[in-house]
Amino acid sequence: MRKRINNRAWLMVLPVLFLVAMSAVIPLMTVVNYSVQDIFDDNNRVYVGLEWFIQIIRDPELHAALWRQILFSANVLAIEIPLGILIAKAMPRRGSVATGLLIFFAIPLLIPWNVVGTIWQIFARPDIGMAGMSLTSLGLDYNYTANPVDAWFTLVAMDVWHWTSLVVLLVFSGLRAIPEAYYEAAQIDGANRWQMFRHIELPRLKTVLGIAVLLRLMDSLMIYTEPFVLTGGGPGNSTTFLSQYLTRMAVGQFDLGPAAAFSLVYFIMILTLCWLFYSLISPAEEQTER
Amino acid sequence: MSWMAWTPVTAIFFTAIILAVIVMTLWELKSPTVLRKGLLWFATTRGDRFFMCLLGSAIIHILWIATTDIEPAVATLVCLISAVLVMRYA
Amino acid sequence: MAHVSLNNISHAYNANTDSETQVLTDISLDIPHGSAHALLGASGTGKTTLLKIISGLLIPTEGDLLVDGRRVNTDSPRERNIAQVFQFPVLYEHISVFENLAFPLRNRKVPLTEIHTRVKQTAELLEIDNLLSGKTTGLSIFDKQKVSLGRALVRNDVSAILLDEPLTAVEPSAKWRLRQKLKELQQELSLTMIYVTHDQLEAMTFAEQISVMHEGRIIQTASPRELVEKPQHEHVGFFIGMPGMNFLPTDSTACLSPPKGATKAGFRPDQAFVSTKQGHNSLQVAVIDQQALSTHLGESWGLLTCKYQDIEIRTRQHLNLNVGSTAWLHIDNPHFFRNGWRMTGQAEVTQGNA
Amino acid sequence: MKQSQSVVANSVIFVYSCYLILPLYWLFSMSIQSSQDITTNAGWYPKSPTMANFQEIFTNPVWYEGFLNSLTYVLINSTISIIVALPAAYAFSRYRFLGDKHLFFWLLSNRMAPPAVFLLPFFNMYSSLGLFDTPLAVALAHCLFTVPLAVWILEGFMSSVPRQIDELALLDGHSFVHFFCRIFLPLIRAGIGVTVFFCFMFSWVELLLARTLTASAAKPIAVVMTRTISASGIDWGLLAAAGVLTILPGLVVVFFVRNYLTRGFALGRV
Repeated sequence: MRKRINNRAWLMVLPVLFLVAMSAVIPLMTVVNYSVQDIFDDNNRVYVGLEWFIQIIRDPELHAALWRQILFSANVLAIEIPLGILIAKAMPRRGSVATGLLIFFAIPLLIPWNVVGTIWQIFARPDIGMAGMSLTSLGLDYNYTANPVDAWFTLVAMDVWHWTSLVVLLVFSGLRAIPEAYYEAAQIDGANRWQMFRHIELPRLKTVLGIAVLLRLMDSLMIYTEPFVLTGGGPGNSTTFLSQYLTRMAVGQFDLGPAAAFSLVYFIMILTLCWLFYSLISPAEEQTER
Repeated sequence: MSWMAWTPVTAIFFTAIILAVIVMTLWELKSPTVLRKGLLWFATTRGDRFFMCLLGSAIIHILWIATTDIEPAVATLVCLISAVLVMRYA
Repeated sequence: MAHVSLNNISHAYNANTDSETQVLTDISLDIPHGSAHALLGASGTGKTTLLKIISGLLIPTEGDLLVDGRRVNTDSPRERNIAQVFQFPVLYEHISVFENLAFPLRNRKVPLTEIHTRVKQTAELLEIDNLLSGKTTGLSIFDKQKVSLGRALVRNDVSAILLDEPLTAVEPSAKWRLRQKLKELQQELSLTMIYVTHDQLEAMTFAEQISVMHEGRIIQTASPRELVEKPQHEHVGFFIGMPGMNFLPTDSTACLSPPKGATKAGFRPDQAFVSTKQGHNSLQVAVIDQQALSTHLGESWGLLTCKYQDIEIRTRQHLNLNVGSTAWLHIDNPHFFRNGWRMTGQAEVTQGNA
Repeated sequence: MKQSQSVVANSVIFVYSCYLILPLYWLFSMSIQSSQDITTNAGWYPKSPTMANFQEIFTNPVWYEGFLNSLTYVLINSTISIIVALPAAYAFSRYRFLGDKHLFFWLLSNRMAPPAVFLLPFFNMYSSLGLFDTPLAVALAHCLFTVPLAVWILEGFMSSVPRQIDELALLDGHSFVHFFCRIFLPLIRAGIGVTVFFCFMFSWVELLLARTLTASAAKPIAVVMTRTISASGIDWGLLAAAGVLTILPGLVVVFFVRNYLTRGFALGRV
């Protein structure tokens, strides 16, 4: 059955439109305005054209932050997605044990992001943290506040701790939606475990996996609070990601113009990535009738 | 509204985009678009192609600034040409 | 194709625990090579469980399952070579119709050229060869079920094909076409087919032998005709036929001269008629409804409903009485039942000897 | 074969559970120790447990007001998000209209915008509106990503309700408003629960915008926590205790929607 065409439906969307216009369009326009001016105060500003963009786009520090960001997002996705699938598959499909595990797994998602940072700070510190103390007592020279590699590992471990559960919940709910008959048919067709995963589960998980990757990609590209609390971007600049860099510029140094230009470039990057991904995963679904 | 820090250039820029959106809407009302499969791997509507033009222009400008010292106005020209191509063939 | 036999199979979920629930009791069944067999019963009578046991998805807690005389109880579904068509079409949506048909063959490492010829043949047989290259999404349920059937037919070594209410989801207009196709293929290729359904019409038109299931037991296995004429159990009489059998307690119908020990007398709507004349062993009834089915030479034929004491009785006859009038019910050779089971002559049918 | 498989599965679950629980255990263990003990006498378990940290939080107004502030803006945000998202989600799930797909993607793209991008304009905008340092400002700012999310999730739930129900109800002579509130909303109450859960989640865990839009009066708990660093160093015990308390509201919410959680995820579509 097709949806009816009705342009009056716009009326129902208006409240959302108004609210999001307030909180997205006007600020975005403002960012564009800032990005082409050198602002001293409200009444004292100079039009500088694309100067800030040129400065920002060619900033080597920003390039470094961008590569770190890409490396981090790739790292995190490569770990969390397969791990999430593995755990979801290992979970019992129904019953109170499954519900209990779900609640338990959801805990990290509900902790304020700065508290996540705090937890890992406490957990990983070599002087008072459980992980830190254990690694040190094993004879490893571990100190995430001084050693960039250790900091990187800690950060990835933290993100995996924080977000794998999201993938687990998504994949689990996808698995649960697969009718039992599909497994029975495959068994009768003589499929082995891998073939069942490949031909029954994976195709049916396509949508949820798409959502999982999209969400994790977006959120990992925006990561700010957790590294801010855990490492403060250090040691050196080894864990300074794009958001840290931006916030430091905007709030720390109050460089409105460059910060705005950077914001726009940053936003366009994420938008492009997500749009590409979105158009990769959605077209098949568009026309299917249900 | 002074905190929004408008400048004539950005005002023109946004007016142009809003006008373009309005024109697209009227065009759509007059002759509804058809889903079309062009050079890309997925079918697009006229609105999709318009969006791709805008996003594409932004990216072309960014890459332009990142790689060359040539006047960015040339990039704008490149964008216009590519926009026509996208609207026609994508 | 093969000969499938079940010997004294019982099954309980959660066997040997507190929550043990018996779903199948003492099922014995013999399905010879190339026959069409139906399992008929209301939902929840264990038909699907029995099917799962045959296909190997469940291992019965008791009894033996033999395929061509070989005990296969613990063989995996793959080793048994049994195919199944489900209530709803189960297809692999991300691959083409061709690949769907080839899937069971690929899993068994059949050589590529043979896969091609077999898939082609099967598709022609089912008249879906024009769909082969397309995806399965977007096909009608009728075509989808044909593809699922094709997955069963494509394997030449398959011992039996199980059909679990395969027409449920199919569009009403296509139901009979698919049933026709099934029957045709079954006869043409002399396939062993086991067809599960709750629809007696489907079972009767499809199968040579029907097993009627009730509360986890098979209460009778017989040809469609025999089921109608000689129901072994009250439930068979009640379940088969449109409408089902009428029952009267024997203690209030002594005029029917029931044999010793009989508890109920049963008769089909066409084994009785109501008229205004009193016969020597007729019962006085009140006519409460008439439903015309056809008219012949100005007389209507149809179902007549009347009431004897509190029991409603239906007969198939001339409708020449007035609703609300009092009349006489004549019963012709009723069956007698004792504790549910039919008595033959003076001897009682022994339980389980169905 | 089945047996060995479930052993593998159980050990995967067990290892992951340990990984999740250990940092939480450590946080809890820290929260019932004094700072002194933590720095000088660290061990695998608290040697002299004390409730002093929690006592400090419950008696010091800066701390518990932080909690109240956070809860206030989270509640305002969830309410606004649900109210505006319901009609919009209905429109998306029931009708096609000019530009619907673009609008939907645009809404989603707001979820993709890094909050850092909007820091400055938000600060200026809410200052000029006189909303700076109020819970309402934070609530409205968080609508930026909770509203698109709410529309997205609710649309999924609404699409799973057959459209015939709408038509039947309207044929029966119910007015649209009556139908929507009395018939339709009860049908998707699971979806509303899940939506509240997500709005709560994203508003509760966010720090950057909340910190930028508040100064003193509306300071959320997360921000209070970042200021436990005093001249004598970080008060680890107090920090851990506050951390433990910030986990509790989330636990309460997830407990209430536990049965709908997977459905919410399964129905969310891109």
